[in-house]
Amino acid sequence: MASKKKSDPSGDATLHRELLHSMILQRRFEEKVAEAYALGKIGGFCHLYIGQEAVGTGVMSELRHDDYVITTYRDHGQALARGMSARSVMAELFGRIDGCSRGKGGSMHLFDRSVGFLGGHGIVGGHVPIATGVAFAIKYRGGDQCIVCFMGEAAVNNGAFHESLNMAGLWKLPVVYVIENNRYGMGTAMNRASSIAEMYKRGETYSIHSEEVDGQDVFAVREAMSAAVARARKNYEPTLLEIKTYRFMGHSMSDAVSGTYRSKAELEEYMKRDPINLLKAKMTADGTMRENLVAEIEQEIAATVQDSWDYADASPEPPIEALYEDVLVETTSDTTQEG
Amino acid sequence: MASKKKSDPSGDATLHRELLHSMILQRRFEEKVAEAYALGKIGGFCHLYIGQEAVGTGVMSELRHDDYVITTYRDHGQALARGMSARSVMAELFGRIDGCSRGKGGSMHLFDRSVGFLGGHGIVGGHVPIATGVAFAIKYRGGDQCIVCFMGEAAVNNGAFHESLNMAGLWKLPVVYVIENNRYGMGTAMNRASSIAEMYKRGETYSIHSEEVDGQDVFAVREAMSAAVARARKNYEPTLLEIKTYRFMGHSMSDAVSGTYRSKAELEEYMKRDPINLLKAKMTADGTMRENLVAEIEQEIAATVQDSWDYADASPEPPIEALYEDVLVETTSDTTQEG
Amino acid sequence: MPIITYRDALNQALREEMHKDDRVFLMGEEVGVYNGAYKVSKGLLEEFGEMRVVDTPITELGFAGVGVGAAMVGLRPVVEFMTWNFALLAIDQVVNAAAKMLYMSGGQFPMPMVFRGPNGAALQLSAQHSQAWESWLAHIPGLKVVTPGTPYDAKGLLKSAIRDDNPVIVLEGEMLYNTKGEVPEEEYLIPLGKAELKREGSDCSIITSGKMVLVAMQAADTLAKEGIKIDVVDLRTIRPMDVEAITTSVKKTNRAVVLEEGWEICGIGAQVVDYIQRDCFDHLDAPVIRVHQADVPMPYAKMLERAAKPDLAKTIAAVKKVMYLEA
Amino acid sequence: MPIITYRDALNQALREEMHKDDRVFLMGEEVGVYNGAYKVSKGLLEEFGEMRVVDTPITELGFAGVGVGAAMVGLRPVVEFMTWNFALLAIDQVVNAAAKMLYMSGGQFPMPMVFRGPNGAALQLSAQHSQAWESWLAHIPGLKVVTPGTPYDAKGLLKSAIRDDNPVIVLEGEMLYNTKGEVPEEEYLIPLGKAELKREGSDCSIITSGKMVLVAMQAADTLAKEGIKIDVVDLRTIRPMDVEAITTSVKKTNRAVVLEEGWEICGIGAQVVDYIQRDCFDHLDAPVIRVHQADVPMPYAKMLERAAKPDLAKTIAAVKKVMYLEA
Ligand SMILES: Cc1ncc(C[n+]2csc(CCOP(=O)(O)OP(=O)(O)O)c2C)c(N)n1
Ligand SMILES: Cc1ncc(C[n+]2csc(CCOP(=O)(O)OP(=O)(O)O)c2C)c(N)n1
Ligand SMILES: [Mg+2]
Ligand SMILES: [Mg+2]
Repeated sequence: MASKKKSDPSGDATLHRELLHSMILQRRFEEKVAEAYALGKIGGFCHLYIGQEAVGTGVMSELRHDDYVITTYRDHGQALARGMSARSVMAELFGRIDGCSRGKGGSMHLFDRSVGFLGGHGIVGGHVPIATGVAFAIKYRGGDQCIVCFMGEAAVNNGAFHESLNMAGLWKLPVVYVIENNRYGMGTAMNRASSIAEMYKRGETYSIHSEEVDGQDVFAVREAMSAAVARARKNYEPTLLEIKTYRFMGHSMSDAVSGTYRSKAELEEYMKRDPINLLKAKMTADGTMRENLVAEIEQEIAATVQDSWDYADASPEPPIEALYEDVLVETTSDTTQEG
Repeated sequence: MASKKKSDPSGDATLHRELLHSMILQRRFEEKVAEAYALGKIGGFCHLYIGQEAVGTGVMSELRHDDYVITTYRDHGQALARGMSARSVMAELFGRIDGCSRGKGGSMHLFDRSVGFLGGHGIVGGHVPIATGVAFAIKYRGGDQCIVCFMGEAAVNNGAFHESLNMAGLWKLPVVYVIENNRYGMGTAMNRASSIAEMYKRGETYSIHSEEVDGQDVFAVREAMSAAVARARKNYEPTLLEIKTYRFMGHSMSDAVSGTYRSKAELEEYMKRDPINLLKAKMTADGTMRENLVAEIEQEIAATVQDSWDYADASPEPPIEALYEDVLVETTSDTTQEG
Repeated sequence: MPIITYRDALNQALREEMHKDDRVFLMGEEVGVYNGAYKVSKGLLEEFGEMRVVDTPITELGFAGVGVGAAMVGLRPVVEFMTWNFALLAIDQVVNAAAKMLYMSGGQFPMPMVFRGPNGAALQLSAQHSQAWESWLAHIPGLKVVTPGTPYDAKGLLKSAIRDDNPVIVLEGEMLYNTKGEVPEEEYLIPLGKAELKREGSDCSIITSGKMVLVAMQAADTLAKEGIKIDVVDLRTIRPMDVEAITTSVKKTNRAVVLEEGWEICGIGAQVVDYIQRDCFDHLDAPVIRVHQADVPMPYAKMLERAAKPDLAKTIAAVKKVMYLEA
Repeated sequence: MPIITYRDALNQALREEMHKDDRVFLMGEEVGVYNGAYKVSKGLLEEFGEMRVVDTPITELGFAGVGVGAAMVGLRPVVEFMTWNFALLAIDQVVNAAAKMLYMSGGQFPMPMVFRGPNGAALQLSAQHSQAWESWLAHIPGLKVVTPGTPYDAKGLLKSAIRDDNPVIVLEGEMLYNTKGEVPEEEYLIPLGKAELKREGSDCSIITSGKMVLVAMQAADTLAKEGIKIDVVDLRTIRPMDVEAITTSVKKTNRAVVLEEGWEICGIGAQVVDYIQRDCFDHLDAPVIRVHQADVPMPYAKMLERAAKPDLAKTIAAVKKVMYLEA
């Protein structure tokens, strides 16, 4: 999704349509994923992004094609928002050869080199140093790209976060750390795991520009991202965004939506600020919502999602020889010249 | 060394004498250590504390016998200040059976259960979670002790620090984290390793009372410690003290005192604020310095230090059977009742 | 005798030991309010309160160290890793602190603590979540390592681990938590360091532990139908290892298969092979054969994962091979 | 041929590869201004500047991950651990990121990077600073692991490691840095995965690598005086291991001693023993004997440390034992 000038009135309608499309695609895709999981077509751990779509969409809408994205196991929505095909993602979830990671990664490990999507990582905090290294490489080469590193708020307590931000602040690296604060790390409410409530303040002690953002409002996300990306491109400056959001589903498929650690009432309260509905309301208010637009988009997406299912279902399982492939490559720097 | 009320004028002279004694003992002891190292009586890594004595002395002077201390590999001075015998420390450095760790630990791993000295640890940052666990145990039992955790300023960048302070702030644990900021981690100046200059500010983002202290002034250290200990005892509150100091020797015995990473001029500048001289001057100014006091103390200490050498030198190497001892204990909770 | 799950057996062990000794406490991610990611600690928060059932932030290095500190001053922590995969982040505390404290301090500071949690692969969790760490942990002097394969063993070994004054690693299995078995109502302990001969046979030994005990027993059942009698040695504790139990079995059967969940290179099986060749050199009728995970990171796709794991078919094939029989 | 130190050989390898390919950079603690804790990187900062010789904070987990990220987008980082003891803090990045990225991504992201530094014990550094991690690292699919024992091997293997598109672990030795040997002026590479027969003999094989190569050569010298001819197999790379070189030697000598620096349980030696018994079952005249560190954390006291370490005397005794000779 291309970045659009916010002040261009004629572009607004197109942009808003794109944003809405991106968010609804994530939602419908994951509803289908839940269906497939129930049928046993998808296995292992599977973490849905439903409720957080404005973050993924807002963030990606400010990136260029040559920027990079890295994230956690909760990666379906972001993969789609970044432009990975629904087919390759669904096929991966089904564990098939046409999956974006050839069926070897699964839900938690979506990768797509062609759009700079550096995975899906399963160790909480583990990808944060990696993001920092990508930013290092950008600066090393004198490029003007940036990398966005998504993480949950629970990862902020982890040592890897701290070590990474220290280096990013010290060396001035073009990285945007995006904390998706959905208030829970699995069954643990944030205030039971973090000694401070305002996580973004941690960034300041690493000399990193840090702020809080409303994650249900895709425009708020875009605005903060736009500034962050500019800082990265112009001065190799890192940014920390604490984006407040909420997950509408359980932590993973085995976790009840509410009950043990959060109440139904709380959930319902947060669901009033469904990011898709907020965007629709905004569009209606500012006149960028055409008649039938939603129906059109929904129809288009329904087809895309069904197609992704059919594609995945038809794709073969990886052949048994694949087991021993991709452990090591045979090449050396003398045989390859990729830079 | 017992804590003394600072407002008690008759006690002042005694207290000041004790402080001075503690600091000079550390200095002379380590000068002897350097001699022994040069003679090959001591092996391995050996990190001197010279220049930082006011921190160890000031901190320990505010502790009770039943409090705990844990520290890094730079532990000789603190061990003595905590009341470990010069004999047992020197014998340990010599690798002898009468050493405080039976000759198995060496310079970096001084331990003495009888005074709650929980080691000497060699992994930068590694003992910080351990300190936090001791504080947890104190609170678990409803005690009113505290634990002091010494570390270098370079450890503050490490993940273990961050994870520990988060738990201490979250759970309210009776621990005093003492950063001895001697401006260098090995050959790396602080500003080349940390993204912020004021390390103590990191503590604030864990809801921990944090402050900066002049580490060459033993009274400033005492004052800050006194308040920190009170917070720990009364409310199980953690404290972070960033104590500014300077090491007058190389990082370890193999490191030149100045040259590569710091200039002779800088070193000389800092040596003007030798903590021992500052204390002497203070005592002269406030009238607690008797005539001949320094000579008396020096003589006493010279004897103690020589005695520690003689004792260590006479102590046997551990017998070969000791190799396989202390790997595991044979006891279980059913056979022991220590609590 | 009551038949209960492996999960409940662990839960009973924790509950009983926490009742018996108030220095024992449990800490880890989601152990309290959530009752444990795999519900092993169900009900314990309610029963023992927040100080003894401690939910931690996602900071394995930090809370493992908190356990070490608490043990240093006489508490008896049970540190739960949600899975052992995440324990890599904490391994410095396990190896450089817990396993060495007694030695470095010249005997002054024992470490009466347990590190426990599920180890090895479950189903389709892919590379980062499907690793078996037996051999790494067994490599380290200063630790004890146990690998219970049944509910009975889980309870008895965990109780002994909690009472032991040394750092004990307990490797459980996500795929085992639902398995059932007889567990007596009266209290019992299983000694650390002793293997159990889980089945007697004279034709071939299968030496194994943990999750693979079930596979070995199935293999023994299947092979029995063909008249092949298997000695199944369940090591139970892999450090210190009961070498005598291994060599006694192999001297009887003259043939051995070593079955383990993890990777081949420097695995537990390699060490077992070494013990066998040292002590049973003149008794062996064939080289020892090992069964283990394929030497690859675990793939997600169902069939690939199946192909990667050691299983019944591979175990039976190994036994036949070591007996020079047609497969 | 010039005779230089192991340290200088490594330095040359780094310098040459950094000249050849500007994607290669070095990062770690004290590698720049300080010229390396052990001076391996002497002069490199001056020559290549701050962007390519990067001093890091003391945050092993963090900077190892920075290396992984840089490798993901095509740079070729050489990550130095001041010692491998500290790498335990970073092991999650080595094992869960570097070793698995290619596999998890279905082949999209190779990891052209090196993790290197001194491994094993030096002198009297005690328990936390004296550990040899060969067997842990060799356990992990997705890594290559090399253990150069001489200056010649150090240069040739490090250069190959840097050019390899996989994550390669280079285990050096603090005690080796000052050792000297011939290193040609013209460029050469040593292939990863191939052992070298460092000495030919017909009576007994010593299979070893890394720091222990020197000990094995001394043992061979000493034994030669008694007329005992030793085949010294230097594995050079321990993952993937050159099994053929091992078995070829043992089939010739019919006797083997496996000599390694680290602990016994699940050590490299256990794996070598397994390869030998599998493939040389009918060729062995005696059980294979292993020489390794005592199964204890490393003590500080000089004599205890000496007793704990594998050495010349223990190696000679093992050879005599495996040959059924009087010691
Ligand atoms: C190091 C590590 N410890 C524990 C886990 C298990 N785990 C997976 S997700 C998760 C909660 C993470 O919460 P948060 O960072 O807030 O992200 P969210 O799931 O809310 O998106 C936990 C504990 C893990 N994957 N890695
Ligand atoms: C995890 C780890 N990494 C590296 C080292 C090597 N090392 C020992 S001391 C030291 C510098 C520490 O500096 P600082 O924390 O400021 O303490 P100081 O030595 O100044 O007292 C380093 C890098 C180590 N011991 N542990
Ligand atoms: Mg969250
Ligand atoms: Mg310092």
